Amino acid sequence: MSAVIFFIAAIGALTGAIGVVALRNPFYSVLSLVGHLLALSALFLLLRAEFLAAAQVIVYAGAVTVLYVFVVSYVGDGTVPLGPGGLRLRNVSMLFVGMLFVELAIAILGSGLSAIDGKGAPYVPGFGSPESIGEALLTKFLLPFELASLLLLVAAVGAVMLARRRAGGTTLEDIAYDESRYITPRSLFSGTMAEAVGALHAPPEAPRAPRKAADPVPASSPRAADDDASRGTHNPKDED
Amino acid sequence: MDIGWYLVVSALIFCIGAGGVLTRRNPLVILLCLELMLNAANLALIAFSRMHGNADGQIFALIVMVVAACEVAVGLGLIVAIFRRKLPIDVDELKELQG
Amino acid sequence: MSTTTWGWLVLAFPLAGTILIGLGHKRLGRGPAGAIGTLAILLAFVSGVASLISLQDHESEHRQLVSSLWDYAVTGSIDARLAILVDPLSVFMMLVITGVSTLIHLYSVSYMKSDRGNARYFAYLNFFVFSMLVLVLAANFFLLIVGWAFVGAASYLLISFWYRRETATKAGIKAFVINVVGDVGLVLGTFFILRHAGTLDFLGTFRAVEEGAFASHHGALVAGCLLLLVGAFAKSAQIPFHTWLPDAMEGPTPVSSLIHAATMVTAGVYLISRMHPLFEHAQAAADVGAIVGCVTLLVAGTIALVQTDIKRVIAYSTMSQIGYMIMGVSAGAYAAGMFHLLTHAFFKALLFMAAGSIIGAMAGAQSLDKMSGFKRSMPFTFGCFVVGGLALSGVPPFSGFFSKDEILAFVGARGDWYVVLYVVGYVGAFLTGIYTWRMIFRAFFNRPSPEAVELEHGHIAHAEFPTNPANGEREDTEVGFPGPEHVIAEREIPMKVAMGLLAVGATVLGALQIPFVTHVIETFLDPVFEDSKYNSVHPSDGLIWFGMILGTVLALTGIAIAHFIWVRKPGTSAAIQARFKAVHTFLWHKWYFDELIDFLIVRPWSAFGGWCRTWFERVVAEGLLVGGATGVVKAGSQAVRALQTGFLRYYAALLLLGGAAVVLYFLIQST
Amino acid sequence: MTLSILIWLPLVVAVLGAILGGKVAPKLSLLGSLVTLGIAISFVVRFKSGEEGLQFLTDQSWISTLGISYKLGVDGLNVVLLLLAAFLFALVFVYANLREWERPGLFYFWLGLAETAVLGAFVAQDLILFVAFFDLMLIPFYFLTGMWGNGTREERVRGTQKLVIYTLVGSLLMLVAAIATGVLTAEQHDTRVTFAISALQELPLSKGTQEWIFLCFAAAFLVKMPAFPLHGWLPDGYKAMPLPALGVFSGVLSKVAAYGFLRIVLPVFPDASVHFQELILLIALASILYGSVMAFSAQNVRLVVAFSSVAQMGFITLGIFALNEDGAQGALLQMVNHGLVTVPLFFVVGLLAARAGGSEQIKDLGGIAFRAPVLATLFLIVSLATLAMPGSANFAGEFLILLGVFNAKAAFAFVASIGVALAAVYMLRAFIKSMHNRVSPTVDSREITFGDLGVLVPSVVVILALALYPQFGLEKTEQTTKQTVAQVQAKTGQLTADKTSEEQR
Repeated sequence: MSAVIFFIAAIGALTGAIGVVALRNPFYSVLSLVGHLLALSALFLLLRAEFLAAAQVIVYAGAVTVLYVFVVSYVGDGTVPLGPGGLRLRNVSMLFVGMLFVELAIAILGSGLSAIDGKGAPYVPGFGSPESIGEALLTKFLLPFELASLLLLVAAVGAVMLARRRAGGTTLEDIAYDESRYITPRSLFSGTMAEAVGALHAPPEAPRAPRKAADPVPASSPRAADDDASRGTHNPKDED
Repeated sequence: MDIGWYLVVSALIFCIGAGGVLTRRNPLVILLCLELMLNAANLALIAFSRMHGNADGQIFALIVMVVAACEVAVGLGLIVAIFRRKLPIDVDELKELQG
Repeated sequence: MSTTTWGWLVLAFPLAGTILIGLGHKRLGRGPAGAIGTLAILLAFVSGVASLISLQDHESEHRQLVSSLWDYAVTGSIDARLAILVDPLSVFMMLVITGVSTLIHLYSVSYMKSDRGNARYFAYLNFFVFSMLVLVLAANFFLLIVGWAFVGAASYLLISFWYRRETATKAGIKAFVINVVGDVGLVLGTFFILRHAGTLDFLGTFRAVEEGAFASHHGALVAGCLLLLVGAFAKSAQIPFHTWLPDAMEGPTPVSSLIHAATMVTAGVYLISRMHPLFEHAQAAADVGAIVGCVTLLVAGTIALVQTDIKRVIAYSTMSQIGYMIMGVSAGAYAAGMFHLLTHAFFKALLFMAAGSIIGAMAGAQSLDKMSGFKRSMPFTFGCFVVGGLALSGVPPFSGFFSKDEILAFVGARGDWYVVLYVVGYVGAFLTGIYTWRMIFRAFFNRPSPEAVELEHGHIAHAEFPTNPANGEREDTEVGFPGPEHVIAEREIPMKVAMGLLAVGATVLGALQIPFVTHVIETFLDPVFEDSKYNSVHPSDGLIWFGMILGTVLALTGIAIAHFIWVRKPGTSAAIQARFKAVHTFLWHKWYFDELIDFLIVRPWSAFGGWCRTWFERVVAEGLLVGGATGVVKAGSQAVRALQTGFLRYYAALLLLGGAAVVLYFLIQST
Repeated sequence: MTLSILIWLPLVVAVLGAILGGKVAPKLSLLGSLVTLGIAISFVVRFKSGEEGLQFLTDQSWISTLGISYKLGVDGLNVVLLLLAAFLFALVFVYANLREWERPGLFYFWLGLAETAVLGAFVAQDLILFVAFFDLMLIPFYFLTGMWGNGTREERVRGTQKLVIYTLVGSLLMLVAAIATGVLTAEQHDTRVTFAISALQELPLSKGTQEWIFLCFAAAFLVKMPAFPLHGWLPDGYKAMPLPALGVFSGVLSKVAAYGFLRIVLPVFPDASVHFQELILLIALASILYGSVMAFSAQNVRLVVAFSSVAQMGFITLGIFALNEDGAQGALLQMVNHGLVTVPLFFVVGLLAARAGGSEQIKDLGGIAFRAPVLATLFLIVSLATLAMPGSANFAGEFLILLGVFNAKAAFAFVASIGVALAAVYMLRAFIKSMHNRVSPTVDSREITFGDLGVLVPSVVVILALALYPQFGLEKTEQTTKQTVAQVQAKTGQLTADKTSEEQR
């Protein structure tokens, strides 16, 4: 019986996985992932990981995929035509992935892990149950548990920071371009001996480069501003 | 069923996920493929946990799920930010960090 | 107070004067700086006299007193203490230095009164006296070298005192560098001596030499003494280290008078006398000293015959006279050498001061070609110049006569090949008469020059605008030039007093040591030189009489010839010049020593410097080595940069590949 | 009070300054450096001159599995250098306070880090710890030069790049050599791996091993000094560095390299030191001559001073590799002296440039002395000290160095003495061309300000004080120097004994 369930679930999981990779439309990919996750949770159940199976269904197949769906519907369904692309990896990566699988298979089947041929350790009632997991989390793995919660918090804050709307506009170009944030302006004599020794008597004709805080750059050259910024802070050519 | 079967399935899923990461150019789909790879790892962890009759592997898998959730949150945040800035949703176009 | 305390006080006064004037240079007006400076040296002179008196209280064999303040550098194999040695020789030098210095300070009070750098001048001058006293009072080689270099630095500062003149700064650096070469010689010589004597202390070294420390290292002693001679030659302007002295005349005239005539340049003579126990054991080195001194006196005398800059003529005469001294002390005539040092200090200082007075009357011009007929308008200066000239050319009964003849008599008494030196010495004496009186006749006789005429009418000539006498360049009148006013001895009491006292000294000092009559200096210095092996050398009575008569005759002949050429038949000199054009050119160019040194040393080094800067630095140091190292790093980073394509999936592939490789490694390991 | 407080205090202050920001950082850092100077003085006062071995020892296991310890200590070799470093850093902080800097918090942070690294390198008694501090020294200067440097962007980048890459290559060689020393010592003597210098000293390596390790160390130190022909980074690097950084770099960092020879190379690799003595002496000699020649033909005042440093470091190396007490004593004294003169010299260069419209070219200078007599006097004193005028402590140092070399290899002393004469040429040339002669049209001569006097006067006072009493340094260093050279001298003694016996045969 378990063998049958295993095969059904395994095939379901694999199909789902292939669907995720192969389907053109990201929306369908997400749906396929849901199927994959459900099948996977069945496998978890077979492995007596009841709590995890439940968590998988609720957290993953439920919450996370919903997030995906939101983003997909926000970003678009991927029908936007892609450019020519930079890398021709398809065939190579197929080959590579195949080789990886062979290697893993050898590792699993040929490595002489003695117990993998068996059904595993005898079943102890309560194994994988919420109680045992909870006890382990709050005793033996307290520190990782706390750290994981901290990580979640950081990720949540980070996601909000990333996706929030910037003040004053919706896109980068709309933000007032502030030169001083990227390039440190130097006055005529700054950075020279004159400054090092005579800053107290800075020559009056030395024009201090203007530090205009909000000086919108013409909309026609948003990328140019970007480029300037990158040149000011990092331009590999200068180091040649 | 023997634990070995589970591991083989896990390896297969992992390879499929890896293949997806390597071939797809939509960052959203790449994130999905990463999910696949993480889940493959989870499956292996749980299988080993079953094999040894030790629940530690399950804890490990749980933590991986937490990490995956974080990754989704940040990754999707990035995608939204990219979209906001009207940049192409294509990892091959986003290559400004080249040497 | 003990003798050494007086010795320390001699040092302390000039130093205090320097610091006081230096720190207060802004607040002190022109008067006070000069007063403080003169007073400080006068006090030092008084202390010197006091130490002389207290030294006489000691018995003659205990007249070498050492006093140490603190350990200066006592480590490893050196034992340098801050110590002074007070003995008759150093007291003698001390008195000459402070005595002449006092008078020259006094002279300077007037001479420099319109110079804006007045306070700086007196600070430097006091520093010089301090340095010179350190030199003569030093009780060990280390402190000697310190004093040696200090006087060099003071000399540099004073030569380039008028620092807006490029000629002055060039002369200054030249003098300093040649003196540093001398310092280096001294240092290396010290090493040779220290290695076997085991101490830097003079008395200890002499004791070690007597005890035979160099018995089996005679070569080291000779080498050491030769290197000491390099120091002595550089400081005393002996060939081939003499080229700085004529150029040093760029300094103010009192400076030439004090440093480049009376005191500093005689340091070499002092050094050889002080080191006589070493030189007497290193006969070869002593002979080198005698020969070089002899050559110098002749060469300098010939050059002085044709130069037209009045100060330079006196400078060459100084070289020549120091040649006598060096020759004398190298040959063993210590007391005579020191005696000549004393008399020379007086008459040469006097000559320079008189020259300064004429230069004042000439509104700064120094060329003999322009001077003439000052006899009537400047009687005092003329008188002083004549006294100095008579003493210099060795006419009895002036002081120079006795001291020069004593040296030559001693050298003659050494016999052997020293006779050559003796003969050359008298040739030099003959030349001295000619060139000295050439100066006097040209400057004071004949038809008065416009300046002299103006002076007769009661005005000192002033140039339209001040110029640098060396190259005729217009002066930068802000600072660093001799000042707008000109002074002559006839109108300045301090100058008159100083010159008058020196003139008296130049006349009567010979009385200290008249053959067969007095032996003041010899007796006084005897405790220092009693161990000399030349004490047994005594010129015979006949030699002494012969020398005195010959000297008188040669000097008078020289004067007569000069009179004939420049007064009786004024055209003669031009005729001789035309006749012996090659000789004149050769002497005019000072035997081409400057050109030779330039060609042999200066040019190669600057060419080497240029080559290093333009080629080696660029190609090897920066190009090959730095370029190589940074090039490798850059090439490496260039290669690694190619890996950073910016394609996310490419990175992912590399990541997976790496992971797979790790797995593969473990797979292979496990089988 | 332990040494740890001394070396980490500047960093703590620097971090505080960086956090508190621009208004507080300058004053705080200055205060911190003064306190550090006070602590350093307290160490020097408490230091017992005649005693053997390390004092104020701190010895804790740091990475026990690798045998690396956190071992600090003071003895004759570093006690005076410690004081020198603290003093010069205090001077530099005073100087930096008189100027305004962009992003002051960061600027003072890097300077503070540099001080910690330098002090750490001086007191480290563990090879790896020394290497760590030695490499840490470089990091602040990368930023200081890159961000606050002089000249155009290209010049700054070029200078920084040369400085960092070139000296880093040397440092890496040293790291390799240091690890090899520890590991191979353990291997050859069959003991546990240790990097404590005192322990390594007791367990000499075989001669062949010593030799290549010696070369690696020598390369690192000679680049840092820098010595001919490894000085290629110097002109661009020095020109690009801002003055405070330049002051400490030339004044202190180069001394760490020379100190490394005395602390590590001579005691730990005595055979190799004897074997390569003549090679290093030749390099030192070449540095002296080349540095001098470059200094008197350089057209830029800063480079005159820079190349004079090359020559001076040549003298120091010469003294160290005389391999006798005189030479080593002289070298140590000269390290202090050179540090004391080079910092004020570079400040004077800055002051001159400020009066010549920012130009450091010799041809743009001239005639400043009249309106700035105090500046001229101070410059003159420092110049005379630099050219080792007798009466200065520099002369005492050079005298000892030359005497040491003279007793070891007389010919080298003779050639080296040419450098003494050349020093007079280049220093006086720089002095005259800037202070004397006619006033250059671009020069605005004005007197030194009171603030700047606060930098120059203390250094000149210390120079004068040391000139009067160099024994102050010599007596502190004597005991340890004697020990350090004793082991090497034993080898030299063997060699000469062999030679004489050969000759006798």
